[in-house]
Amino acid sequence: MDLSVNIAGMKLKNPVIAASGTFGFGKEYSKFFDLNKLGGISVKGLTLEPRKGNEPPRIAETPGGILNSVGLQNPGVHAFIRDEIPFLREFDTAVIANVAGNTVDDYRAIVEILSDADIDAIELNVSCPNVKEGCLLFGSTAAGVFDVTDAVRKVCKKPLIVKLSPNVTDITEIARAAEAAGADCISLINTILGMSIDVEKRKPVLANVMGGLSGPAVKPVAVRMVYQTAKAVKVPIIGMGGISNESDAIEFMLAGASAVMIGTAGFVNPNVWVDTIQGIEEYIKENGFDNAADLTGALIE
Amino acid sequence: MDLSVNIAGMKLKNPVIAASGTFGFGKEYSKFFDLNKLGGISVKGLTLEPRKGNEPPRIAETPGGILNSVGLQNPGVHAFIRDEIPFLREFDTAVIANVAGNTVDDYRAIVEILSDADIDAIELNVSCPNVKEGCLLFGSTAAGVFDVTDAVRKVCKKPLIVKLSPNVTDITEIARAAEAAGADCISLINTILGMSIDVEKRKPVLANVMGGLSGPAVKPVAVRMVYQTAKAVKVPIIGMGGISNESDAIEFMLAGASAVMIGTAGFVNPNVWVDTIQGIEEYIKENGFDNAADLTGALIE
Amino acid sequence: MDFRERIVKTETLAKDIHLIRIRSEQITGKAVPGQFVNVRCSNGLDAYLRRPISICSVCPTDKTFDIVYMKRGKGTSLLCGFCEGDMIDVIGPLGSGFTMPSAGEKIAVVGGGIGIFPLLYLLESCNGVNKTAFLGFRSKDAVVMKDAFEYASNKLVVATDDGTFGVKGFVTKPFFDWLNVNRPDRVYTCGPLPMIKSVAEHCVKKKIFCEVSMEQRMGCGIGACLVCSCKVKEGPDFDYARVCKDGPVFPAEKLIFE
Amino acid sequence: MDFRERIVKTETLAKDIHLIRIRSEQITGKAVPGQFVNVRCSNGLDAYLRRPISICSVCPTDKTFDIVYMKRGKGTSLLCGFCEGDMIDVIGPLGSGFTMPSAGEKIAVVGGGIGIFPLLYLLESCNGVNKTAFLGFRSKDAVVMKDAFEYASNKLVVATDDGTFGVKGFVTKPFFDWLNVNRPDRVYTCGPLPMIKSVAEHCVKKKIFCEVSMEQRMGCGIGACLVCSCKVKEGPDFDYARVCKDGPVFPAEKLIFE
Ligand SMILES: Cc1cc2nc3c(=O)[nH]c(=O)nc-3n(C[C@H](O)[C@H](O)[C@H](O)COP(=O)(O)OP(=O)(O)OC[C@H]3O[C@@H](n4cnc5c(N)ncnc54)[C@H](O)[C@@H]3O)c2cc1C
Ligand SMILES: Cc1cc2nc3c(=O)[nH]c(=O)nc-3n(C[C@H](O)[C@H](O)[C@H](O)COP(=O)(O)OP(=O)(O)OC[C@H]3O[C@@H](n4cnc5c(N)ncnc54)[C@H](O)[C@@H]3O)c2cc1C
Ligand SMILES: Cc1cc2nc3c(=O)[nH]c(=O)nc-3n(C[C@H](O)[C@H](O)[C@H](O)COP(=O)(O)O)c2cc1C
Ligand SMILES: Cc1cc2nc3c(=O)[nH]c(=O)nc-3n(C[C@H](O)[C@H](O)[C@H](O)COP(=O)(O)O)c2cc1C
Ligand code: FES
Ligand code: FES
Repeated sequence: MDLSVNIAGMKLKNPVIAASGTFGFGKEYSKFFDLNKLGGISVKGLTLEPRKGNEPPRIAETPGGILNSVGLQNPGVHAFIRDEIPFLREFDTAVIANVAGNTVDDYRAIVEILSDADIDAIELNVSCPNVKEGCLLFGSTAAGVFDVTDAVRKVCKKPLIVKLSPNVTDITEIARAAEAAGADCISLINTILGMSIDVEKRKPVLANVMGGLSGPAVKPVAVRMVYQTAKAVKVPIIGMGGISNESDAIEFMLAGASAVMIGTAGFVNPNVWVDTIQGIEEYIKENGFDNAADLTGALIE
Repeated sequence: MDLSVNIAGMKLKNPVIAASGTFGFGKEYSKFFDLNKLGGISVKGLTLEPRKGNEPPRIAETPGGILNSVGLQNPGVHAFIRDEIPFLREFDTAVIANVAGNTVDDYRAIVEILSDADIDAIELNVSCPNVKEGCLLFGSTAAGVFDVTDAVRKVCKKPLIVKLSPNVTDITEIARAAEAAGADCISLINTILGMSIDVEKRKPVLANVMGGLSGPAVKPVAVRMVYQTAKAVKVPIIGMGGISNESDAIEFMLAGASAVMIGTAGFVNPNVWVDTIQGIEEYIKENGFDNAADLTGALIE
Repeated sequence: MDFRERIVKTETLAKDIHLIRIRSEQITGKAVPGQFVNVRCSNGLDAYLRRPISICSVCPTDKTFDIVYMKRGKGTSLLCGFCEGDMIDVIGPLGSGFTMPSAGEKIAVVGGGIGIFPLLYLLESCNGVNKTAFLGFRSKDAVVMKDAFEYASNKLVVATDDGTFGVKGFVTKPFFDWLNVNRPDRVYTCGPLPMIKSVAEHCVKKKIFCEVSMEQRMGCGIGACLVCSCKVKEGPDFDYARVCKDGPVFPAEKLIFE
Repeated sequence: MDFRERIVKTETLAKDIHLIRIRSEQITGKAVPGQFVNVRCSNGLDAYLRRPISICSVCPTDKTFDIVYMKRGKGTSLLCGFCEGDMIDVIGPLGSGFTMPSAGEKIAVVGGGIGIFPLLYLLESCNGVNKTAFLGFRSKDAVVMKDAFEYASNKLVVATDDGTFGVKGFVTKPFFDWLNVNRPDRVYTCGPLPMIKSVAEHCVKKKIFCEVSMEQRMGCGIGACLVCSCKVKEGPDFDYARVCKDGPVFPAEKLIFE
């Protein structure tokens, strides 16, 4: 039995990847389990310059999920290359650089830099709802996604994953734009814009007022978007949004994802990634599949 | 202390309304509590002709929520007027007729009929995700919402509520279109399109594959949309999506809603509407407000 | 209205089959065979919806009723955590019951798996009737409530798929054999779709009165939300009935099986 | 890694203040004063995130540690349901601890409300030190662990906002009075923002070593997600530190209070 999957020229030893922004640069979780076990790690969203992020509180608990408004706090791409890649490279797991910017030039510049760095793929975050400029603005329209992807594609020497926002009317239109502009792979969903109010204080819980919803609550929306996107594009899909166990991960793969990312659930169960990998292996055995890749799109309709 | 609220020329005795499609035509819940206690009842979505609805299974449980794919099963507007209004009128509560159609003509025809019926307001459902034609198609674009609302407005002699879909990139644009076309009030959110897969059977749980997500899971998205909409339009707003208790209801009112609707939570707690009304009353007392209407938009920012 | 009632007993009947006995004046005072209760399995978001479970037996003296459930998914797993003395949130009785046989009639019940439970309450509620019960289980380990069914019927036939107890094979086999030499006034059936379908079609063909208890995923459980549909004949056409309110018991000849 | 540990004792210390004693070789073997554990309050979706709770006391002989929490919202309400013998899912010890005083030094701790708990563990861990403890509570009913603090310190001053116990008013008052005639080597503080802010600013002004334990809403609790920010000085500018990993204990002079 083979758990490995091939996505956009990358070979992952299994289909489970740590989702960007929930896993830092891997150091913290490396104390909980062996990072060699992971299919891959998508690092915290990187920008050209360091960013401080938004004011706290940056997290609110909601029914079956959380809202976050970190706002891309990160040390900048140069510090990432200098300080973080060496550690990540101690492990045999794919390293995916998640990148964001305010302008198309930002995106191009950072991708140019990362193209020469020791990483396996670049994940274009055009979907962060927690920053005032750029990012989600690009991700909200097909034209915006096309423009960023197209500009980046020209300078990108690594497999290019475009990460989509669920805050759109028609995800397939956006996915097709990313594909047309040369994305090798599409990942989705980023967080859904939400808000939570503390009725005793009569104030928004988040200093930033709004934030991005993730965790189990969003899973049905995410599965639906993966399903729709898989029917709309030919490039492989990395599915995410609320995955907490193998059964959730398999839902995404049956819906059409070639791999999955897990984020929020790790806050509750720091072993969620390895537990999920093991659970997928068992499901494959018990359900007569030969390998993980066969799960992709194996929905009976 | 006064719990009543005025919306679009209607006076509701309190801000709590039963959400369309979850409360039938009131008969069933009337065995659980006195319908006189409700601010209002929005009845099951009506179409010109009777509709059978979609194939079962029509419901799936998801983390903190449910997916439904009823698909507007209803006896048609004529049977509603003949068989249901008399019963509803036994109670002193506002009766809101929720209507849907495949074409602009459908909407106009049904609103014309209902304009002469003994109801208090019409709620235009341009946001049902569970039918193949019409409905959500109109609700997905500002132009679509404008056209339906505009056509209906011309024949509508009742207060006109337009119910918006959350499955859009920019809710404010849609809300402004409804307002511009003459809506007296905006209600939101309808369900979010989602999907759930049974991994043992490898099949979608819903026969219809996709369905609409409601219940606590969607609350942060709904509160956010109410908040954004309240800043974008002048007409009053009825907020809903995942309300399970007074605290949730107050979140929506602080975010800008003048009244709220509750649906899914009633499946779990058939007393949710009356419990919520009572809870709002207590909150008003304890927090130094004079009346329910003062809660609207009372968020401290 | 408060739906919380006291659990007076819990018992494990077989692997993954558990009984909960609940004291409720409200429910025992109204229940009829074939009805169900809608149970809240947690106080929070886990297993958010209520679970429909048939009323399996009623003791009017103690004002208690029993539900018996199979541990399957999230909700029924949480039910396993309930203990004697705990309060449980149950709405009921819900739905329409079986048409009760008249004294002197001859009836048969055909149940499979978790479908047997509402049939016990039916049998227990009609004395003076000639009652034959056909029960099907997966295998010996899954056989439950044999004594209760034996006591409540004139004749009990048990079948197991693997032959480890009673007759080997599906329970429809001994039932149809019996039907070849007996003509009951009424047949009642509840259980897996293939079983109830074949029982229903057989009875309809032979013009024997037959009622079927159906299952469907539910929302409100009281008839308001229209999610629990089941296809029924409506003149030359079909319609969707509500399992929770119009059913769960339907006349066999009304049902459209697919 | 398995984070489930056995609860060996639960106790209610005052209205809405409860203690849980947990046996854990793993945690007791590593913990230092000022650290916390991240507790799972349910197995499901209710109170989905873990709750950070300070380690309040450690017994190395029994390999147990205590947490004391105030019942406030969903998570802490669920914690009240845990009993002796239950397993509880706790990750820890997490965060950075207090800088321990050296033998012979003179220290003061200033705690308010639920902020007092990590200070007890600190006091209990530094013998040979001259320790004065200042504790503030809302009122007499809320005073907890007085004996333990008395035992662990050389001098204990308790203040209540309403004067129903000890000194009347905020605890900062007796502390600042004391500070006028004493110069401690180190001050440690934890509690409501206005209190820790005023203690910290006072100490910084007087150039007294002061460490503050901060609170913030958390996601991962281990430093990976960057949600638990707290504003700290970074040269002429500011930066956001992680309360869960860089803290919860910070040097007073690094903090920017707003
Ligand atoms: C009228 C009626 C009477 C029933 N009586 C009994 C009984 O006496 N004993 C018994 O063991 N079971 C009975 N069932 C089936 C029982 O409702 C399901 O086994 C139970 O809901 C499964 O819940 P779960 O949380 O374990 O499974 P999950 O798979 O976690 O449930 C997920 C959702 O699907 C629904 N669901 C799953 N399976 C079924 C099903 N077979 N029928 C209806 N809804 C389902 C659940 O209610 C829930 O909403 C009855 C069902 C109906 C409709
Ligand atoms: C490092 C640290 C140590 C702590 N030590 C203790 C202690 O020893 N005893 C004690 O009683 N309390 C302590 N707290 C506070 C405790 O974490 C909160 O009281 C608790 O999280 C409230 O949870 P809830 O479910 O009752 O409230 P809810 O309002 O339902 O919680 C909702 C969300 O907000 C978070 N939250 C709410 N209040 C706080 C808060 N004050 N700090 C951080 N997160 C919060 C919750 O963790 C949760 O994610 C500590 C907090 C931190 C950060
Ligand atoms: C605290 C937090 C920070 C995040 N930061 C990023 C980020 O920097 N870049 C990005 O593309 N996505 C980011 N995300 C989104 C996740 O990668 C993921 O798309 C989303 O959380 C849904 O998956 P989940 O439900 O498994 O968490 C963040 C999510 C969380 C919760
Ligand atoms: C079973 C079901 C049927 C519904 N039918 C309708 C409908 O006919 N018309 C409509 O406008 N909304 C319908 N809705 C949407 C609800 O009115 C409401 O907008 C949504 O469920 C969010 O609120 P809630 O989370 O309180 O349920 C339906 C929802 C459910 C769950
Ligand atoms: S479950 Fe709502 S109508 Fe049957
Ligand atoms: S809670 Fe995740 S970094 Fe602190």
